[in-house]
Amino acid sequence: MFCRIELFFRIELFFRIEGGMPFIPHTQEDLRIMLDAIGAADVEALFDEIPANIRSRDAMPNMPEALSEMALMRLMRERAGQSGAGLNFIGAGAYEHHIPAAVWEIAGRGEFYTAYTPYQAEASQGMLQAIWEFQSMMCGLTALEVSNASLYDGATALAEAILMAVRANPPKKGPDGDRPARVLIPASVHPKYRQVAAAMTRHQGIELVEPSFCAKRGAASMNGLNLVEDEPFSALVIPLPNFFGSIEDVDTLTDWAHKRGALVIAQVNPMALALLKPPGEWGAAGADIACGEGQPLGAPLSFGGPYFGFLTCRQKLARQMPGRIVGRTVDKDEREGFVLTLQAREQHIRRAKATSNICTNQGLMTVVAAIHLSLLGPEGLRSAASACHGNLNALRRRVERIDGVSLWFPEAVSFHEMVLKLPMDAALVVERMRGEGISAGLPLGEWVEGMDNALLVCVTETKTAEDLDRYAAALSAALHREAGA
Amino acid sequence: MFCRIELFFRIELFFRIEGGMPFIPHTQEDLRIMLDAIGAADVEALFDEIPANIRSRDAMPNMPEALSEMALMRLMRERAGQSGAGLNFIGAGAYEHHIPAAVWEIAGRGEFYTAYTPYQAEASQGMLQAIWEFQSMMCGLTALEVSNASLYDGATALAEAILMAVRANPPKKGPDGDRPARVLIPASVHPKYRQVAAAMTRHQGIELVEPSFCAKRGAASMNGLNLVEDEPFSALVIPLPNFFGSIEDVDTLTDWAHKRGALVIAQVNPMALALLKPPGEWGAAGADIACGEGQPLGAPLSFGGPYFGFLTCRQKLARQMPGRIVGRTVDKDEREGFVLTLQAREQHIRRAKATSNICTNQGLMTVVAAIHLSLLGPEGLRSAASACHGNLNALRRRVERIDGVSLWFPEAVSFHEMVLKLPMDAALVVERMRGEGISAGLPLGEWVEGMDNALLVCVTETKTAEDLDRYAAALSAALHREAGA
Amino acid sequence: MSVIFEQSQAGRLASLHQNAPAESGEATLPESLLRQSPSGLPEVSELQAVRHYTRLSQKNYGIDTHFYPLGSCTMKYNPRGAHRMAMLPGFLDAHPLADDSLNQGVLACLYELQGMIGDLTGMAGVSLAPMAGAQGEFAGVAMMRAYHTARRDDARVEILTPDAAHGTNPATASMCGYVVREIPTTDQGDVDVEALKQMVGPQTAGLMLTNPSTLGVFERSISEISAIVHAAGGLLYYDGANLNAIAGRVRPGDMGFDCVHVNVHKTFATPHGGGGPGAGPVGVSERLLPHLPMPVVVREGDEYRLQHCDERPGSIGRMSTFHGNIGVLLRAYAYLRLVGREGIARVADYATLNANYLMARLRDAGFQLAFPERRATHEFIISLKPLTDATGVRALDVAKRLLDYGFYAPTIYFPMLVPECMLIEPTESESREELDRFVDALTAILQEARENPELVKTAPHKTPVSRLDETRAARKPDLAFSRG
Amino acid sequence: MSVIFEQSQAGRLASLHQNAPAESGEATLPESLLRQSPSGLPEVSELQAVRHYTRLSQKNYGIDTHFYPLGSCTMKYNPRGAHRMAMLPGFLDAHPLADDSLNQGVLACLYELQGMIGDLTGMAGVSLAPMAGAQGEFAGVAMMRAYHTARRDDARVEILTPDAAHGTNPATASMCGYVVREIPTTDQGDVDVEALKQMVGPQTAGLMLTNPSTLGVFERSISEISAIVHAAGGLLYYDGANLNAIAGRVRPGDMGFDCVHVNVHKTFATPHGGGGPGAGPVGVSERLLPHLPMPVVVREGDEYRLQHCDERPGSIGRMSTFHGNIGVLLRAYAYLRLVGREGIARVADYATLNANYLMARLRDAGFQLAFPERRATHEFIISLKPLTDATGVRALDVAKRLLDYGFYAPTIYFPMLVPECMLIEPTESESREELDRFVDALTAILQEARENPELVKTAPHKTPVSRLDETRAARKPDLAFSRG
Repeated sequence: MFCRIELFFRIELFFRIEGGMPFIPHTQEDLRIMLDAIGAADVEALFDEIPANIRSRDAMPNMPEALSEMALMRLMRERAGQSGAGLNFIGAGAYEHHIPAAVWEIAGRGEFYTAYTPYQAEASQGMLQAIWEFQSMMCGLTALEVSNASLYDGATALAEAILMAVRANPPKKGPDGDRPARVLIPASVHPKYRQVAAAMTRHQGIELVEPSFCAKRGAASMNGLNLVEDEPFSALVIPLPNFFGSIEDVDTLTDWAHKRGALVIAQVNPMALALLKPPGEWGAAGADIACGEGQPLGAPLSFGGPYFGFLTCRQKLARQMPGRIVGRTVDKDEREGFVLTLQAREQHIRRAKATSNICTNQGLMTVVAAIHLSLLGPEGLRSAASACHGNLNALRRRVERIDGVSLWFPEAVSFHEMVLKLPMDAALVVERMRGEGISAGLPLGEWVEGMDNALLVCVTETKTAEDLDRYAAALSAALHREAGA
Repeated sequence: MFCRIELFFRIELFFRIEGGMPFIPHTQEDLRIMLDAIGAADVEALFDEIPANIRSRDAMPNMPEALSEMALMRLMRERAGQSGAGLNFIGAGAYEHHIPAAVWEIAGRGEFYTAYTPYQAEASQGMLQAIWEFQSMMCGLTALEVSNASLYDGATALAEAILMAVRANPPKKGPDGDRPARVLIPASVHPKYRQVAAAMTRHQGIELVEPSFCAKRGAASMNGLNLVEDEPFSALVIPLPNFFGSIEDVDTLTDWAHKRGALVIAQVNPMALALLKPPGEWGAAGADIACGEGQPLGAPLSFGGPYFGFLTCRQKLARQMPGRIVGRTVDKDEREGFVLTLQAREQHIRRAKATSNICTNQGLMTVVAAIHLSLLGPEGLRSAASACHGNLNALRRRVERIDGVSLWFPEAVSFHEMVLKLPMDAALVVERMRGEGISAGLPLGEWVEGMDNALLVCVTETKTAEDLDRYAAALSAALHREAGA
Repeated sequence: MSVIFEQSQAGRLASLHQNAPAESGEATLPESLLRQSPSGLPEVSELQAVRHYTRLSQKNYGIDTHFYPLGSCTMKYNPRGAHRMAMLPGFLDAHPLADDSLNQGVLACLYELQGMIGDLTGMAGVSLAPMAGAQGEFAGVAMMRAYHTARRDDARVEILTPDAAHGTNPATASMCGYVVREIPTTDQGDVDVEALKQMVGPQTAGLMLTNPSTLGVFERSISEISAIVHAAGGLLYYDGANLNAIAGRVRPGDMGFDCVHVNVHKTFATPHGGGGPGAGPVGVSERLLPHLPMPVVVREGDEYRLQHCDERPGSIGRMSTFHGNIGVLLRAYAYLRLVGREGIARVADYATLNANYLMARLRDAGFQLAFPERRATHEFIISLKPLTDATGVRALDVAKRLLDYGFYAPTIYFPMLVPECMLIEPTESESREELDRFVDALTAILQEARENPELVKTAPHKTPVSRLDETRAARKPDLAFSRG
Repeated sequence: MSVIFEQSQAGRLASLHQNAPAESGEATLPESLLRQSPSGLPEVSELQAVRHYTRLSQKNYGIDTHFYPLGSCTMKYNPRGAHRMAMLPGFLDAHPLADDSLNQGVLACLYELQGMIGDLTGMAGVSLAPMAGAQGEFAGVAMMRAYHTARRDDARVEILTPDAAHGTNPATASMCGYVVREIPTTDQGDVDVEALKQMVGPQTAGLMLTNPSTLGVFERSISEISAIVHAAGGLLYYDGANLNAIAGRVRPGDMGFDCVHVNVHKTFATPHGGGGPGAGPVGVSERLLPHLPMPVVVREGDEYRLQHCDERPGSIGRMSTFHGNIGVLLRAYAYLRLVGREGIARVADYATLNANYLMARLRDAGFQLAFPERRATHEFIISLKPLTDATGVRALDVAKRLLDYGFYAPTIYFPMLVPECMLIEPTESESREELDRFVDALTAILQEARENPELVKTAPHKTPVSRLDETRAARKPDLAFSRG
C-alpha cells in the first residue's frame, strides 16, 4: 500500500544514467533523431577523430559531483557570509561608494548581460549606444576628445597608456642605434600599477624610471624628477590623487614634461575629477592621455574585480588607441546609429601589428558606468566627491587628537585618503582594530620601505559621523592597549 | 586660498530652498514655463479650489526628513538583518522553498514590474500571455477547467470560493422564507482561513459551520460531519493537506457532499498536488472548485506577503468566478493574442452586482508562478514535493527516538507537516530552541483549545540531514534541560 | 509568439531544480492518494523558460519603458531602490509566524509606516492589513457597519456613492450587505448637495467619496457634505485613490472623513506589477479605532509586536492569512523615507502642475475639456465627442493609436458621465519634455483622424499584435491551454 | 532614439544620490586645483535614466532573447543563479586588500576553481589572475619567455601560429617581443606538419595552437606536432577558446601542451556582457610553475591565503591591480559546481552533437561545407561562395538577413582562409527545435537570395536601424557627444 521513497529518486537516477543535465535540453528522443540525421551510431562516434591514446574521461579529483541550485545557493550564502571587510577604511585603488540600486538592476538585464561584443551592429544598438555615451562621459570628465570602450582595469589602462605614448612619441635613434624608450612613472604612483606596467611593457624595450617622492607632501618632487631627466623620455605619468591620496602639482608637472618633449599621461580617479581640475586642462597645454580605474563609477568592491580601465586622449592620438571604439554613423535611411569603428588598429584585423592584443574588454562595466553617471548627474558625482573629502577631514580632526597620531606627510593635500603616522607598527594596529569589526586601512610596511608605522586610510561618502567616532575610539584603544601592555 | 566645505553643500541647500526633489524632474525654468502656460502665478494658485480652512501643510510628527538612497539602504540592511527565522521549521500556511534565481530576475524586469493592469491589450501582451499560461498551469495542477488571474491570498481565495459556491448553489427557500446559506468548513482547515472567511462572508447571510476533526487522524471525521448534516448546506470545504499537515480522505468526503447536493471546495497546497490526487479527480465526480495559497510556487516568505490566491473551477461555474480572467483570441490579422475577458462579472462593469469587489489582484505573483513552474517543470515540482515528504519522515524518525516525544495524531498521514506531542508546553520548547537559532515550529496552544503541548512542525526540501540532526539535538536538549531543572 | 506549452517536450529533464530528500526511507503516502494524471506543466530547459519570459516581457509597456498617463492610476516612477531594499534576504526569509523578537527590523518599518500614513491622512489609527484598495474599502465599510452595529443602530442599510465613483465602491458596499444609492453630479463635477440632502436619513450608513473626485476636480463642498452626512448619523469613507493630488496639503481627516484607505501603488510609488500586488492600508478616526482589521503593529518600550484579534475584540477581523502584503508595504515605506516630509508635499505640487500644464496645452491644441472652468487636480478629462461626431473616430481608437506613438493610453470611458472621455494623469515624475511630446502625439492623431480616419480606427499598427477581438474572446472563451 | 545628453536639462536636480559629508568643516583643497569647467554629465531624473537604459537594452539581442550561433564564442546559457550568487552582499563588499582572514569564503571558491581548471586542462598549476583570454595568452607567452630566459636560452625569438589562428595569438606574441611566423593549413584543415618541421629550430620559442582549431575540426596530428616543437626546444601554448568541444574528454596536458588559457565566458558559461568582463585563467605544466602570474590562492591547513610575487620570484608578475575579475570567476565556479564532474563531459557531448546535427541538416539543405569530410567539433564552417558567385549575395548579407528572422548571426569572414564563410556554433544549451528553426531560416534566405537578392542585400529590415554605414563611421569619426 505504501510506495517507497526510492520511487521519488527516479529523477536523480535519470540524471545519472540517462543523460539529463541542467543546461542541456535534449530528450532521449532528440538524441536518437539527431544521431540518425548525422549518421552516427552514438555520441562517442562524434569524437572519433580524437586519437584514442590522448583521451581521458576521468582523473578529475578536484571536480565534485553536481549540486542543485538550491544546495549551491546555500553554500554560496555561507561563503559570502565569510567575506567582506566590515566597517571599511581601506582604499588604495578600490573604493567603497554608494551605487544606486537601479544601476545593476538595468545592467543585469539579459539583453545587456548575455550579449556578445556588438559585431552585428543592427542587433546591438543598445550596447553600442550605451558605450558611446560612456565614451562621451569619460571625455567630459577628463576634458579630452577621444575615449575607448574600456580596458581591463586601472593598472592595465596605465600600461596601455604607456605603450601608446611610446608608439606616439618613440625615442629618437641614438648614436649607437635604437635607444630604449623611457617613461617616468613617479614612485607616488600605486605600487601595483607600477608592477603591472612593468610586466606588460618589459618585452617591448621600454624602461620605466621611478623618480622619488617628496617626504613632506607625499607627492612627486621636482628634485626627484630633475635627477632622472638626463636622458630623453617619451612620457611622464602624473597620478591624481596618487597612491598616498595626495594631490600632485599637476600644472607644474605637465608643463615640465611638455617642455622636455614628452607626452603627459594622467592617471586619475574619475570621481575626484568631479572636484579637481581635469587632465585636459592641466598646465598650459593639458595632458595628452588620461587613464584610470573606473571602479568608483558603479563597480562594487568585489574582492578586486571586475572593474574597468578607461583611456582617453587627444584627437591626434586616436589611431594609437588600443581596444575598441564605438562611433556614431547613419543607416541607409539616414537614421542615427552606432558601430564599432577604427578597427584597423585591432588584433582581429591587424594581428601581429595591432595596437594591443586586447579583445574582450569590460563591456558591461561601461554600461554600469554610463547608468551610474546618469543617475548621479554632475551634481550627484560632485556631492559624493565632496562628501568623501569632507569625511576625510572629519576623520583627520578626530584622529589627530589621539596622542602619538599625526600625518605622515604633514604638507599633503589629500582627496579622500591620507597616510597616518602611528606610534607603533601599523599592521598590529590594524589587526587589533579588526577585532572591533573595522578594516582600519592599509599598513604600508610591506608596500613602501621604511613605512612600517604608516597607515593609509580612506574615507568615502559612505561613512557617517558615528562611523568616524567609532574609528577614532577603536584606534585610540588599539594604541592605548600597547601603552598599557 | 582654501574653499570652505560649505561650498559643497549648495546642492543640499538647493533641495531645501529651491524645490529640487528626487523623483521630480522639473527645473526652475520648467516651473516658470509651465505656470505661464497655465496662467497661474505660482503652484499655490493651482490649489485655490481647496477651501483654506481645511488645508494643512504641517503636523506630520511621524514623517521624517528625506534620506538619500545610500542612507536608507544602510538602514534597511540593518533592519533586514533584524528579520528572518533562522533555521526554520515553521509552516502553517507559509512554506520555505527553493526559488530558482531566474524567477525574480525576470519577474522584476521593468516591463512586468512597472506595468498596470493590462487594459490596453495590444501593449500588454507579455503580461496577458503570462497570466494565461499561469491560468493553464493552475488548471493542470488542480485538474479543473477554468482559473482566474489570482486573488489576494489563500484565505481570501477560500472566502471567495465560498461566496461563489453559495451564488452557484443557493439555499432553497424554507417554509419561513429565505434561509441562510450554510457552508461546512471543518475545524481541520487553517484557523486563520476560517477567520478570514468569516470576516468576508458574514455580511451576506452565510453561516459557516465547523465540524470537528478526528483526534487520531487529525482530519475531518465522518462523525463530525454527520452531526451537522441535519440542515441543507451549499458546500463543503476540504483541505489538502489540512492545518495539521494531515491528508484528508478526499474521495469519501467529496462523494458524501455531492450526495447531499452540495458543492465541493478543495482548499489545496499546489505543491502537494505534484504528488497527490488533484481536486478534479476526487471521488466520483471531482471537486467543483479548487482554491489555495500560491505562495509555495515562487513567493518568498516575506513575513506573510505578497503571496497570491488561486481559484479554479468547472467550466459551468466560470461566470460565477470572481476577479479577472484572461482569454485567448485573435487580432484583426488572425494572429493569436490575449485579452481580459468575461469582464461583465467584474466591479468596473457590474458595480454593485459584481461577483466580487476585487480590482487589483496579485498580478506579478502569477508571472512569478508561471516562471517558477516552467523552470521546475513537472518533475522539478514533483521532486521538491517528494523531498519535502521524505524530509518530514526523516525528521519524524529522529524525534520519535526522543523520550516523551510522539505524534499528536498517531494515525495521521502527513505531507510535509506534522504535530508533535511534547512532554511540556510547546511554547517553552520553541523559546529554548530559538536560542539555538532554530524556529522549531508553531506551538498550537494559542491556536487550538487543549493543544498546549502540541508543536506543528514543517520540513521542506530546503533541509539537509545535518539540519535535521541539529533539530533533533536541540529538541532533546530543550526537553532535557527541563528534566534536569 | 508560441505559448510555453508548445515548447514543451515530453521527457525533457533540464531542470537545475531537482531535489532529493536528505535520506531515503519508507514513505507514508498510500498509493491511493497519489496523483496518476499528468499535471500538464511544461517541460522546457532553463534557457527556454528564461528566453520565453524575457521575450514576453518585451511585449509589455511599463513605466520603465513608456509614459503611462493612465488616469486614476497614478503611474509614477517606482524607485528601483525600494525594490532592492524590500528584496533583502532578511525580509524575504522572515516567516510570518516566527516570534516577534526575530522580526524587529520589519516590524519597525511597518510601525513607522502606520505613523506616516496616519500623518498624511489625519487619522488616529492605521492598519496595514488590507491587501489592495478594494480590500481597504471592504475593511472601511465593514468598520462602519461594525460601528453602527455596536451602537445597535441597525436600521442603517444604505451606502451612498457619487454616480462617478469607482466600481469598487458600490461593489464593496454590496459585499458588506448594503444597498447602494448613487448621488448625481452637477455639471461642474461636484456632488449635487441638494440631492444629497434629499437622500440622507436614518437609513444612511455612510457615504463613500474620493476627493479629488474621479472627475479630476476637487470637491469644494466637502465640509458641507461631511456635515450633512454626519448630521444624519452616517459616516464618511474616503477612497484614497486620488491622494497623490493632495498629500501633504489637505488631509481627509480635516475634511471630515471617518475612515480612509490609501493605494500604495498610487501615492506611494509601489509598482503595480501588471495588476498587483498592491496594498490598501486603512486609517480611522478615534471612533472607529476599536474596529480596525488585524494585525496592527504596536510599540512597547523598544520592542515592536503584532497585535491580534483577541486584543481588539471589536475588530472586523482578519483580511488575510497573515499580515498583508508586507513586501509591498516595505516598498511604500522606502519611498516615503526617500521623499520625506518636504518631498511628499512637492509630489502633490508637481503632480498638479503637470496635470494643469497638460490640460492647458491640450485645450490650446483644440481638445475639449470636460470641465473647462475648473482647475485640474492631478488629472483631468478631455472629451473626444466632437471628433467622434465629425469623423467616427472614437476615444478607443485614439487610445490605440497612442500606442503606436510610443505612449500607453489614458483611461478611457471612465468616468462614464463624460462621453468619449479620456482621463489623463501625468504624475509628477514625468518631465515637461515628455508632456510636450505627448501633446504633439495627440495633436498629430487629431490631424490623422480628420484626414485618414481609417488609419486611427484600425490602430494600433506597431504593437506585437493589432487590435484584438474582444467579442470573440467573450463569446468563445479560450481560458487555458489544452493539448486536445 | 535620442542620446542621454539630449535629454539633459541644465539645473535639473532630480538625483536621489546627493550626499553631504558627516559634518561641515574647513576643506583642504586649494581653489587652484578645483574643477571650473563642466563635466558634461547628463542632468536627467532617475526615471529618465531608467527608461533610457531600459529601452536601450531592448534594442540588443542577447542569449536571453535570441539564438546566438556565433562561432568561436560559445554563446551558451548563462545561469541566472550564478549571477545571483556572485552578487551576494558579502562578495560585493569584499575589499581586495582586506586581511585574508576576512575573505575565507571567496578564497575557498577561488582555490577550488583553480583545482577544477587544473583537472580539466591537465595542468599542474593554475592562476586565475588574467582578466580575459587575451591577457591569459599574454601571461602564457610571457611565461614561455620567462622559462627560456631562466635557462639562458635567449636565441629563441620566434613564435609560430597557424594561419587560421585568432588575431589575439599573433598580437600577443608581438606584445611579448616575439616575431610571429604563420604555419600553413592543409586542405583538410590540419596544420601542415611538413611545413612545421621546416619552420621549427633553435629560434623557436613556442607554438600557439587551439585545438579544436578555429576551422571547427580537431587537430589530429597534435601528438606529432607536440613532439616536433618540443624536440626543437620550443613550448606549446594552448588557446582555450574551443575547450567547450572537448572538456572532460581530452585534456590539453595530455596533448602535450605546456601552458593553457581558458575563456570562462565560453566553456564556463559566464556572461559576455556585450564585450566583457571575462576572465582568462592560465594553467601550466610543472616546468612553468615558477613563472605563474600572481596572485595564486594557496591552502594551508584550513586557511586560504593569497600568494604574492615575493613568494614566487620567477613569476612574470601581476596582470591587474588586484586579483583579477573575481565576480566573473565566481560565476564560473558556480557553473562548474552546478554541472559537476558528470555534467562537464556531457557539455562537450551535446555541444558536439548539436554542431554535427546542424552541419548535417545544412548540408542536406544545400549549403557548402568547408570541410565536408570532417566531423564538426562544437562548431563548423559553411561557405556561401557559390551563392555569392551566383547572386552577388554575400555572407554579410545573409548574416544581416538572419537578424530579421530573429537570430543573431554566426561569425562571418573568420577564419579568413575560407571565402564567404560562416562559422556556426550552436552550443549544447539550444534545443533541437531551435536548431531546426535556424535551418528553416537559412533555407528561406537561400531562396530569397535566389529570387530577390536585393531583399537580402539591403537587410536587415526589422531591426531598430537598417544597415549602418561603417565606412562613414571610420572616415568621419564621431566618437563622443559634443554640445557644439
